Amino acid sequence: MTVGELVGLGLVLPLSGFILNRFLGPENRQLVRLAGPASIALAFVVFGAAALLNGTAGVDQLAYHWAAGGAAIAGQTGFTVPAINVDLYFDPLAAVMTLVITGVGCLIHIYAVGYMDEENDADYSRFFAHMNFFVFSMLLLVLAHNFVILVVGWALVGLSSYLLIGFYTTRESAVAAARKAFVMNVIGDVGIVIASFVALGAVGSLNFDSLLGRAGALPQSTLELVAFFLLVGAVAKSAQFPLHTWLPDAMEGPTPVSALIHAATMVTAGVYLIARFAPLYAHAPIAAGTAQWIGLGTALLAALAATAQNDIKRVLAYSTMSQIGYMFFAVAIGAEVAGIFHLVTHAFFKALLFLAAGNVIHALHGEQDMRRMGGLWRQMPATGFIFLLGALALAGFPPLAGFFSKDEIVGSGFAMGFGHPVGGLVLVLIAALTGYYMLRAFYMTFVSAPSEGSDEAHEPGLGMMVPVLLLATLATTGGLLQPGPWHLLTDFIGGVFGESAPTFDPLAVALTLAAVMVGVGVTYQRYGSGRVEERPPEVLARAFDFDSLYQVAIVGPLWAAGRLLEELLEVPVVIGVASAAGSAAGIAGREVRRLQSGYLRSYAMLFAAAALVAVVAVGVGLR
Amino acid sequence: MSAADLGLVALAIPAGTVMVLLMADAFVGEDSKAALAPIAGLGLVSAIVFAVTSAASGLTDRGGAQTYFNQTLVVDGFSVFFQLLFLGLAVLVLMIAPDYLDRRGIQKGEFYVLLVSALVGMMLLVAAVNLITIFVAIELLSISLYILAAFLRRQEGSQEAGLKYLLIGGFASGFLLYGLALIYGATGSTSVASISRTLPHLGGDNLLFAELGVALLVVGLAFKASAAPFHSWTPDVYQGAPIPVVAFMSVGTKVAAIAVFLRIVSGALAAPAVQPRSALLLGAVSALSMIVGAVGALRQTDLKRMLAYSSIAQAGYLLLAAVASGRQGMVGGLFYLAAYGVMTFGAFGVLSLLGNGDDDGTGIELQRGIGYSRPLLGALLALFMLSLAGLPPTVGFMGKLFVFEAAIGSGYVGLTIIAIISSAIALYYYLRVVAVVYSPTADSEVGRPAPEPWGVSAVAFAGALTLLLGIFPGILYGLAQRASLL
Amino acid sequence: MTLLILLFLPLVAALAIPRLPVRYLQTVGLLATGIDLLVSLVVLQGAANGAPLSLDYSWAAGAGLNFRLSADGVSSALLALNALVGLMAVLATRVADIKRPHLFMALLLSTQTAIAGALLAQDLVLFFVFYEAVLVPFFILIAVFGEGDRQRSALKLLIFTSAGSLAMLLSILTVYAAGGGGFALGRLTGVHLVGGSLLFGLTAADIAFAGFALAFAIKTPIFPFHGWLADVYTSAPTPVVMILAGMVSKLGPYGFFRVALPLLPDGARDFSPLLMALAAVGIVYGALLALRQQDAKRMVAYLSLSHMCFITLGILSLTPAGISGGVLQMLNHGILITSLFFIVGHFERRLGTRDRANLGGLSSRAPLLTAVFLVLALATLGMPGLNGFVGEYLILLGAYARSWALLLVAAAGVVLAAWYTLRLYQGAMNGPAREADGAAEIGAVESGVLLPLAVLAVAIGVYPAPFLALINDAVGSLVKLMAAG
Amino acid sequence: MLHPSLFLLLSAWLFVVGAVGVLVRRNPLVVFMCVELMLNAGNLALMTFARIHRNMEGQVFTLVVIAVAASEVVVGLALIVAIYKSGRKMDIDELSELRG
Amino acid sequence: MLTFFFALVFALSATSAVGVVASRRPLYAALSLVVNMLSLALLFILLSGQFLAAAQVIVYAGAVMVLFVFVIALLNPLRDEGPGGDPRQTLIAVLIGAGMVGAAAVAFLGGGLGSEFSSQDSIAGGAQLGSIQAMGSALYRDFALPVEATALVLVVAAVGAVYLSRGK
Repeated sequence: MTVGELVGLGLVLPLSGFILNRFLGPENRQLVRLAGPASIALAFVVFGAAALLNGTAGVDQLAYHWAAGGAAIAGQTGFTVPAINVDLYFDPLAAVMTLVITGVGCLIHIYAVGYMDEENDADYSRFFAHMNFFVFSMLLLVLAHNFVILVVGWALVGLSSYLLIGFYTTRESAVAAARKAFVMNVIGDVGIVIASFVALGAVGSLNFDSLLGRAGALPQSTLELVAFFLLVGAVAKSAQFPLHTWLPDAMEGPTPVSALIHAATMVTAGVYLIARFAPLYAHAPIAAGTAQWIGLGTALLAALAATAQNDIKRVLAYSTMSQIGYMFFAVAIGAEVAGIFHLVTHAFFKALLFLAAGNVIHALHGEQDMRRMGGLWRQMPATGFIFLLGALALAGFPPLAGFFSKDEIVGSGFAMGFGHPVGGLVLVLIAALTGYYMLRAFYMTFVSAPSEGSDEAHEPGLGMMVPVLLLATLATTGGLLQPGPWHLLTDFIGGVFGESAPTFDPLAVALTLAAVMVGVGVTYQRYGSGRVEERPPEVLARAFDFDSLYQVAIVGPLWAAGRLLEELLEVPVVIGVASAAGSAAGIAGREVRRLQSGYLRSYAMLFAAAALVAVVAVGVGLR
Repeated sequence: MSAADLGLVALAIPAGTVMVLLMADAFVGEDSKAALAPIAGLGLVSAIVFAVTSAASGLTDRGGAQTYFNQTLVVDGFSVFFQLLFLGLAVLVLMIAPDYLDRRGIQKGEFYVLLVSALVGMMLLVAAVNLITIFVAIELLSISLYILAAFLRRQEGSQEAGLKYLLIGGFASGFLLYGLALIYGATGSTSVASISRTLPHLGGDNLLFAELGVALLVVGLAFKASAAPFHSWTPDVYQGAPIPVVAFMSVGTKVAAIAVFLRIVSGALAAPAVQPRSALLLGAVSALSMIVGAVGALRQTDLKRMLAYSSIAQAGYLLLAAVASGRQGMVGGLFYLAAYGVMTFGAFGVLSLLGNGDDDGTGIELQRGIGYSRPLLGALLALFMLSLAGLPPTVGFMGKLFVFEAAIGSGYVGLTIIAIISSAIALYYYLRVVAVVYSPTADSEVGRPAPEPWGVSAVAFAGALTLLLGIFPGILYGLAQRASLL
Repeated sequence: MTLLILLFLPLVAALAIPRLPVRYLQTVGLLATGIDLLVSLVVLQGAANGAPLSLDYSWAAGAGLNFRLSADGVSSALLALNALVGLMAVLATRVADIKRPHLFMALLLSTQTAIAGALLAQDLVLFFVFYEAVLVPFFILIAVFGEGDRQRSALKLLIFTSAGSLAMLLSILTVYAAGGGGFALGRLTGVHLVGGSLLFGLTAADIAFAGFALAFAIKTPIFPFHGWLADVYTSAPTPVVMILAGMVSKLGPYGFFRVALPLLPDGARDFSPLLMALAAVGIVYGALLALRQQDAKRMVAYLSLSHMCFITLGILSLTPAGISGGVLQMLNHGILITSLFFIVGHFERRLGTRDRANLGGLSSRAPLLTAVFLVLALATLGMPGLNGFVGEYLILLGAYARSWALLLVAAAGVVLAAWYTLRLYQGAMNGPAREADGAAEIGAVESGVLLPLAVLAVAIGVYPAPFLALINDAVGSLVKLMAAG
Repeated sequence: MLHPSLFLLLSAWLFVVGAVGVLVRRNPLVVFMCVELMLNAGNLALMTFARIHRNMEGQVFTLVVIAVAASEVVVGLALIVAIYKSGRKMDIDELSELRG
Repeated sequence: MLTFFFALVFALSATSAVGVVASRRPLYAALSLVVNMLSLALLFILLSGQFLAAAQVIVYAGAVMVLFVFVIALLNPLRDEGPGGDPRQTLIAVLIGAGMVGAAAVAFLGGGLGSEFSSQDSIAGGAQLGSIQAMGSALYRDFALPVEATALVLVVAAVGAVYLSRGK
């Protein structure tokens, strides 16, 4: 099999898993248990093989022609129907992404087999079907080689996300959260669609290569526009400011969903996108600068918000936003490898954290509020340890994975980018906050005084622990990809971006490490002693209250506009015009009837008057 | 016999039929006056045979025409077209009338005599090419119709209709006569041909007389065509008169009057100095009719009255063809006249058949659900309404199309716009009837008399024509082309 | 001959229906529309092979009328859709629930002939005849079988659309007068109207175009000519509204495509900005009103308004991409709106309500309906990978080619579409169960309606190439003509 | 003194007086007489024009009109009698059942 | 003498017409009409219409007016029916009448009185206008058709009158 065919197979496997689970699953739970994870595992193997076979080359595999394209017509203006192919592109960047998606995805699927076991058959199969469908969509996204397929993948992951956030269909909050996520993601989809138009207008093709290949030769404004609208897509998908408010709500979904979609993979698609279009952003300083500031700002904002959350999954959600901010910053300033590196390690430890949190939630029958946890270390030592491991990895403790990837970004922040070294310093500050809120979560959950009801909590079964342990291993050792002395990742994907070995910045390492220690220290000082009755600032707890802002500034006015339009325009004018015309005609009709009085004399009068007018008009008036 | 002679025979037979009927009336017993209908019908059918033969044997728009009686009468394609139309109409009315008369207790021989003599008046009018003939023909058909309108002589409504019609008709005759006198005064002749020759050379007072004469002629004819603002009698008379009479007069009088417009006003009298004025007058009358008719029909609750207003609007459309002039206007006008005849007869014919006992029962609400209780008549009524509304695939649509086409072609865009607005308003009241006809009711199965085979076949025939000529307008259009004077 | 069968088969069936026992009504209706669908596929085949079927009889020779039919790619695609929608409408008819089923079925079938005729006509008068003829059966269907203030609704439909079509008649006659003989579309294409700057700087071509545009704008409808829409759609019985929204509304954009643009390219160019702007406003307007509606049927009605504005935006962009997208979206919208109205009707029939306040939480009780509804809802909101996206993408591309502002407004409409469509879907299927009770799951008949439509929605979305290829020639020749004129 | 204009003016006067009579009188008999007056006005005009043009057409026309007018009167009077016999008042304003 | 006679007849005609309209009693109106018709017959003679004058007297003043008077007598001879009702109606009617008279005056006197009738009154064929020969050939040769049609009108009127006034 060629690489292309392997890639195609890898893409189809999750799709077939979806079909199996959707159509045969409801009657056959055993099949779901098997097919759900297995389709992803097989895909992982296939992509592994493809990556090995492919090396650092780029392969395009055509599946079929989606649209043939209209013939060019002489003398016309505007666009013909563009030729669009369904083709897959596999290069080292795609390889890394597919392996992360299928690898981490496979582990989370396995975990979910146990985690979701309490659901009834129909819901169980639905869950795995949609999870498989998500993997398919995400793979399509990263394998896309033209804008349309990218949009398809982009939107389908949004759809999967919607379906899984709203998995508990009878829960009002879940349904609303799903809708919110979907609508905000559609904004992103539209952004990419518009970007594709600008690109098509500039280069006459929707293929990435034809745009990126000529990136240097195109007008600046075109490049900025494409980059800007792509950024809209990226921001929406990756929950960056200002389209970030859906992510915390998205935690309404089952925890494996949060782990896979809203931590490890989908939300990092924005990072992937900017990396994929690196040559474009290299020539679009305004868009790149915007991305950079958005990343930085979101990282800070989310980190601050994370310090004040009491819901364990929300802490992790804000943390995800924050870390993706890091990645945004990295890819926006041209440190693509560092960004992707952090994407990979983040996938490991954030998935780990979510699964660990999932263990806790599972054990407490759905309780997510950390204030009602505490002291779980006794009942769940393994989970506690793993959570701590993940927290430290996230915080950037050496030698865990996060240490290496984060340092590379901070180092790049000092070295490159817009407004350096300010960016680097802010990132260091955020690292301190990260250390603080992660340890705080750990303390509140596992260490502080136990609350009632936590006694029955227990470790989950082996089926759920094995994938967690595997992820823990990855989170611990993930840094070995690129610890400095050697740099496997750069060797593999650096060619895509034309990057050579990363620079090692001791100052960045030292500063970050110090900052993390400060953060951890503060936590220990505040929470080490046991339960703390804290009142975090309201503004942070509500993450600067963007929800209310949007409600007031956007949703409210839209509803008001709708109401105004209906009451002032639609009903009285647009619909009313018929009634008005009708009643005008009716009045006229009544007048005519009134004239028709039945009195002969008035008929004759009308007759005579009209005849007189006729005679005068003809005989005199026209002379 | 030449083709024109055959046409003359077709004209003479109805006149003879009047005499035959008069005599037959004396010999037929009171209880069997209905037997006069087939007698009259036989005569008229034989006249139809002659007229058809005449039309088929070479009487066309371009040739075969012949004048008779010292140029007071002409038989040409135009007149034979209308003879056929009137004869056909009269036969159909004879098919629906006897049962109606029986129901209303007025089965009298005079009805048939007067019907046929009115027919003679109409046939004479379309063939008349002399002012005296025109006047006599108009009076012949009018006086017959005055009596027919009051034929339900014990009914107050019918009496009122007859007297109103008579008084205002006489009033109008005064105007008409004065107009004719002025035209005669201006040109010194009552022969249309000679007037037509003289008219272009007139000047001074004589031209003024001619113009005023034409204006008064238009007024008088507009009255007969029930065009606004000379329309006031129409709703009252239509409402009060017996339905078969209305079926006959609403078609016959209007068609004959419009024929005179086409032949005389827009034809022979269209001298360069006069034509713009008469066209302006006709245009104004046409526009007013279209508006008044459409608007007036909006709030009617009685179908006969509604149809009366609708016929006012139809007069407007027909006059539009006369205004448009030119061959296209002529052909379009002829087409629409025939279409109007078929669908209007049909509508009134259905009403005549739907009536019961001593009341015509023509309230719109009374027709609720007849689409189910009397499926054929209900469907036909709906069909005629659609046709009058000018919706495809009926002959009414095609007629409007050709008339509007001619009007636009002659540059009368404003009038066409008014016509179109009027048509839009008209849709409302016509389709309202359709909806009523097909509204399900709880007890729509009871209380209806048995259908009358002759009457039903008459309206069914009209219905078939309405559809057939709507789907294949080429047949009628060809006839209209052959009948065109231009 | 094939075309004649396609055209008149439903009418013949309709005429035969009054004589049938009630129990055969639906069978006959299904047979007629089913065979019609098969025939339409034959016609489609011809167009796809580049050999469109056509015929030409003299109709009224002296009057310049010809009975001229032809089915190119666009026509035949819409014809197939018409037959499909007709079939589904017949399938959706509950004969037992209707007071006068004969009349209902006969009228329903006769609409098929009228719509097909308008799609096939190559002669202006013939087009107008069929276009107008559509109105009559719908008027009766709504006035007699509708709900609520049905007579009023029927009259509204009548007043609005007839106002438009009479304006069109005026334009037809004007074009005819300028064309000098005959009503054939091909002959009058690009006819030159004398008269520059008649009124407010409008040329004769502009005014003639305005007549057509008014008719089609009302039929479609686009903002602000949609005054009839909500009441009429709400009053119409389910099978009727399926055809009305699914097919009849297509005659508006089709009219632009087939009649207004080719006949009066200059007028089209002059009016394109205005009409595009109205369409763009209408997209957002319809969306904002759809969001507010409590009655699910009304919501779908405004949803339809928004979508029809999309189609108009595409076609009036006068760019190949926009026109292709608009035409393709006609098919898509036909498929989707038919099924959405059917679903709403299904709620009403089974649960006795379509008030969104009483709907909710049906997904657990009706998994199959949930799945199908989801696919259809997603296609409606333009989910990439489903059919709605393909059309929308091309339409937006067409808008982009003309103006950034239009693009951005329309794009806002896309976002709002996601919002209101999900409100509709989630409101019924998700959330806590409401009091509305009843077996909500779809049975064999409902599946028979919804599944084929959903499958089509997926098929066009996944593999649009053949559909685009089908309409490509027709769009190409129109664009060529516009470019030349 | 025998100016045609004077004859024509008289005929116009008669016509107008008759017309005004129709507009103001309520007794159908009188209205009838007014109509006769209008027809007579027409006749006078016809006779005048016949004299001007010196041909018989106007005179024949006049004769025809006299006959026709007589017919109209006969019918009208018969109708009035019929109405009277059904017991209604002799006032045309009473004849306004049909209206609208 | 002729002029005086003419002026007298003229005045009689004009005033008797007004008498028809203004008489409060139908009978007076009828009598005014008789006077009017007789005066018209005299004018017809001045216009070389001897035959028509006779017809006028016999048909109109004789038959028709007798009929009128008979019906008036039959109905309600003393009933007072002045021009009444709405004075606005009368006013408008008079205004319309004034307009018509104005129009007629402009039309007929616009160019002054003009010339008198030519003294010649022989018609094209040589016969004298209104002579019995001229009348005969006109009625029975040139205009046979309208005259025959008039006969039909009379028949119709007879039939109709009988029908309408018949007892049962």
